[in-house]
Amino acid sequence: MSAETAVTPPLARPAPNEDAAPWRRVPLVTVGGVLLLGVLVPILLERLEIGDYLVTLLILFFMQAVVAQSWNLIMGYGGIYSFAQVALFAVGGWTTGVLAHSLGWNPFLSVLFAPVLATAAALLIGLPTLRLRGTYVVLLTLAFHELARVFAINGPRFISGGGYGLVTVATFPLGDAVGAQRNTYLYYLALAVFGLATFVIWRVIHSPLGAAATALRDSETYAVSRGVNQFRVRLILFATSAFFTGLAGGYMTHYEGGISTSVFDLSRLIDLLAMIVIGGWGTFGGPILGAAIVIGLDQVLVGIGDYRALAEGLIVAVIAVFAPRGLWPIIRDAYDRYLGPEPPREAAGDPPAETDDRGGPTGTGVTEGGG
Amino acid sequence: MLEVRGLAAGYAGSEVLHGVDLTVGEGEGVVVLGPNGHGKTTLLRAITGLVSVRAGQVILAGQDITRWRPDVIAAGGLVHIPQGDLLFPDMTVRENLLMGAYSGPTWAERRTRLGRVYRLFPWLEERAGQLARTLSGGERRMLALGRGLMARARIMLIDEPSLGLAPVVTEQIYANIRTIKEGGMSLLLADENANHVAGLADRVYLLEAGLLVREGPAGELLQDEALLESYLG
Amino acid sequence: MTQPGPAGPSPGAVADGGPAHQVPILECAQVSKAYGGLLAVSSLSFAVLPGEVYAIVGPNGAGKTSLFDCISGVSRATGGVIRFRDREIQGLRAHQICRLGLARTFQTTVAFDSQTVLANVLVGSTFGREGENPVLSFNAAAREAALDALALCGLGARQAALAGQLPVLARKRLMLATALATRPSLLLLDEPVGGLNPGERSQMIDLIRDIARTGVTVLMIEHVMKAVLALAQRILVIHHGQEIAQGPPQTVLRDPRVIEVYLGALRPMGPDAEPARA
Amino acid sequence: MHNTQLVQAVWGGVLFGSVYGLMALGLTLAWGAVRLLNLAHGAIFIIGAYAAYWVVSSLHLTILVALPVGVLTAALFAALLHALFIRPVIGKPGFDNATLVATVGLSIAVSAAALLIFNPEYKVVPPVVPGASIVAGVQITNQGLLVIAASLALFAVVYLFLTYTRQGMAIRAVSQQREAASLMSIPVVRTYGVVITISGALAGVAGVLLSPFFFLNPSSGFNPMIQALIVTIFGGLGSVRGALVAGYVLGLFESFVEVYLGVAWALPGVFLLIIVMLIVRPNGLFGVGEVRRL
Repeated sequence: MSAETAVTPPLARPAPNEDAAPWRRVPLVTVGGVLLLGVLVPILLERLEIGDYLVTLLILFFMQAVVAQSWNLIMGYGGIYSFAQVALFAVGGWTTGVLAHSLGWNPFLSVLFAPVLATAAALLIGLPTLRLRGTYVVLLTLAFHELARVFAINGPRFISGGGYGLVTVATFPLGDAVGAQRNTYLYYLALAVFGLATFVIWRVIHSPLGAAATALRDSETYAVSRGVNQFRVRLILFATSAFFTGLAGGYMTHYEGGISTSVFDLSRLIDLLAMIVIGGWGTFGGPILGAAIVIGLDQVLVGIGDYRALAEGLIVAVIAVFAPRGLWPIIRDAYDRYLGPEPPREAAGDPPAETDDRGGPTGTGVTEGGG
Repeated sequence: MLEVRGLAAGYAGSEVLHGVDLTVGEGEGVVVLGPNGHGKTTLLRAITGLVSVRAGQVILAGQDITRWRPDVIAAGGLVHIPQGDLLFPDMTVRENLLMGAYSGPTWAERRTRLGRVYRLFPWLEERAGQLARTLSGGERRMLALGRGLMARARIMLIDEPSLGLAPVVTEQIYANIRTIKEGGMSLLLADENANHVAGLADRVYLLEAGLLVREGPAGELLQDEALLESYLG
Repeated sequence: MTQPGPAGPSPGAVADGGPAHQVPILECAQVSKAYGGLLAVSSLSFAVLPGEVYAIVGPNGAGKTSLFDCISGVSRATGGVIRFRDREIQGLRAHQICRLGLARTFQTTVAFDSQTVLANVLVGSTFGREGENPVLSFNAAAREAALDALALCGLGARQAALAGQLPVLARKRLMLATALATRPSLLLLDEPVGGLNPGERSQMIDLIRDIARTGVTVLMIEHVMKAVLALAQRILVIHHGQEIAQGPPQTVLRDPRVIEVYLGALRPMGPDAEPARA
Repeated sequence: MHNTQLVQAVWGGVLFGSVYGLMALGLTLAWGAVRLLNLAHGAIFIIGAYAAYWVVSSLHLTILVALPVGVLTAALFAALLHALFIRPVIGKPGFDNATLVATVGLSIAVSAAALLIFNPEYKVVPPVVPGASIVAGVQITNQGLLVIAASLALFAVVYLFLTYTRQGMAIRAVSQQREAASLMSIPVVRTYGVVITISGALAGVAGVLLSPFFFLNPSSGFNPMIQALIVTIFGGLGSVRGALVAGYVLGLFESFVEVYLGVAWALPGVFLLIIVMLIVRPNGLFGVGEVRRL
């Protein structure tokens, strides 16, 4: 029988200040408008002759944005420095690839298993790493990435397809639709995945789980002393992030009709990192904006071929040091100042002020040791 | 020796010192008294460049050192014994002392300077090989003082020597500071605790909410009980 | 050992020096903590009675914060038993101990700097209590507890401020508010008036008195005697992690050992700063 | 003749141990002294190797000239990395975040640049000391012996440097209490630069000496980076002694697994060893916590 010390202050209870609260109700109009726009876009684009090209670009944008958002959820918000995101994407891709290719399952069924296995893999990595400090998580997740890559290249034939990955995987059966028509259906499928992921991530960030994850990032010892179960919160966050990353992996395997071991190349890792860093580390809109910029940049820079990775690497380095908050906070603040409807304060994106610089990347904030 | 004119300084967003004027003469012992949290530590840290100076000037022996980096100021002979000692925890007592004599010319004569500090604090020599983190509160304070003496100091700034020490140990620390002063060293001491500085201070400043409100010879100010009571709470 | 009576604002316990028969809310028996050979806390034993304000006094480096770290689960005691409401907690993790109703503040004022004041307190009210903690929405009880704690600590009007940009006193109040939001029955305060000027100090003392009046038992570490004398019914003086004396402040401060080790030249019972001797 | 296997396992273990130690030394120094997790360490490794390759293949000079050039180029790049990307964030709260992401970005930029300049084919860097001899049926390469000697020598030099020299002690002082170090007239920013440049030079030495064992291509910096990270953390972040011991423990473990269980098990074996180690001693062999001093 826990002692019910009802704290009945003589003072009146103040009204909650909605702007300050971590929960956030998005006006239905905004959500409805965005969805409507998403649905209309392919119909509008059909008229343009490069419309089909733009639709494929948007599909790529949706999938990249899902993975970037998922990675930002654990690294930006949760302060978990994991480099396993690409490997989890691959786990999703290979799961549905193998099920569809080797066992002949219908892609619509097998794709559902992609996120499930990716989440299982995340729980497998998470168990040993999530009790550890930042630096070790970097190591273990990088090692998992390497292990997955080696397994994919010289694993059993039905996995490695002779070292180049699965090259002949069935695409989504969409009746006899072909060409632009088929692309539009694929677009709506991608929009659904992107919409689901964005909605869930928004809900998580603005929920107790999100507040607990950011609390752990700001000061692990302080958060744990306020009842936050560090292991449980981080595991749920890790699993959520892996779920959507795996789903995107599954979708892309069937969209491209295969998945190659080149998915493990470092350039994929830097693309994702660039999206988060350029967009806005630890903010909701950052990765989405970043995905749009990086994909747009890719199209523009395609002319310079190999210089793209060089340019991207340098841009990431420069922005990480000189504009750590990324572009999204700048746009959001401008949006608030001039247009105003959106509440002024979101969980500020800038890296947390560590009260004690001895802590690992997640910053333990409070000194241990003799008093 | 040290002159501070109209010094304003503070941390991101909040200004703590609003225009402070202060002087320390050659071989003089000056104490800045004031309640906790009113800017004593900020004043010392602004003088040695650890805190950015918003306005005003800091002049050491005629040279304007306001914008200099802390390590350049230290090399210029202004030694600061920080609040809470800030020793190098995983280095031995001897290594901590040697770091005091880091700057160029002093390093050459480090052995002789080490000998001098060992004579002043004999037990430091017994513990030379011990890691600093294993020392007790009083021992740490003496090591911090010793480390400051290793440098070629023209003036020593000491921040709250009695902080967190049992009063019995504090007596010893102030006795050591007295011997340093008798050696002709100019001193600027920041302290919350008035009753130990009697033998040390030639002049006393009272600092309240970032402003020096009273200045005068130590004898006169320290006797004024009502004054002390109101400031030191 | 029967479950102790409700630790609500039982008038009896608070007033006098703590009657003998009262069952303690917190009991430490031979608690020790060693950091690589250095014995920070050496077999301390004491008990805190429900509803009282109990202070642990001693100079810096006497092992006070290490003791708090062991009680609150931030670090593990290397010896001895800690019982909270008749249950051994020295093996539990920090979040489990908090959810049993034991909340603490820290010597270095800490906050979730990137979040607003309201979000800070909501973390405590949502996760700090026993029972299922919500994952997707902040339930009404959590919101109310948070707002009550903010009101008690005088932060009701600053809910939207970012914790990282608050001045020292407000950050200390926020840390206290997040602790109260977990509706603790025992509150551990680590140097609540440290780093405050006299004005702010008396504000904090009044705030702690209000909190104690709501029935929360307070265990406090402090070396500012003014605050200890103003608040504590009983005190424990420790030095180098060992107990020197324990009991009501008036008798303890006259104990010769305490004077010799801790107070030194200060007259016992004198106010904190003594007028200068010639 | 099972003792050939044993000799092979031991030789491989000692060689691998020295290789890992050499790679991890620079990384450990950077982490221990300035808490910089330099994920561009692998990139600096290949910069040293490519510079040496360029001297040998384009300037047709001997490897004895190429070695110092390689080391200097690597050190120069590290100094540049410090001046442009580390200095602006020293002492700032976002230091860990910014340096981690910046070094990842730079390592990608470097491998992309290498791809453009030296095209993707494998390059061969000649060994400093060619030739080998057979002992109990096992090939002992002279370059291998050189690597073992170089690794042990450099560990000794770095250890003595940190323990006894003025600059070495200053580095340790900065790593333990940055503010107090500046009060002792130690130029903190310059000390950061010295440490990062030394760590870059060490990566350069590793690059030039080890490239003959691995074929050099634009992305061949990634694996040594992972191994250096494993050794650094296994040895206790920032502990020079720990990195030396951890290098040999991991090297022998991997070599024995390879000889007796087969090559395929090498990497998974090491991976499992790390997980077990991280759970049993999360602070590494010599680490006393995330903040291990040198």
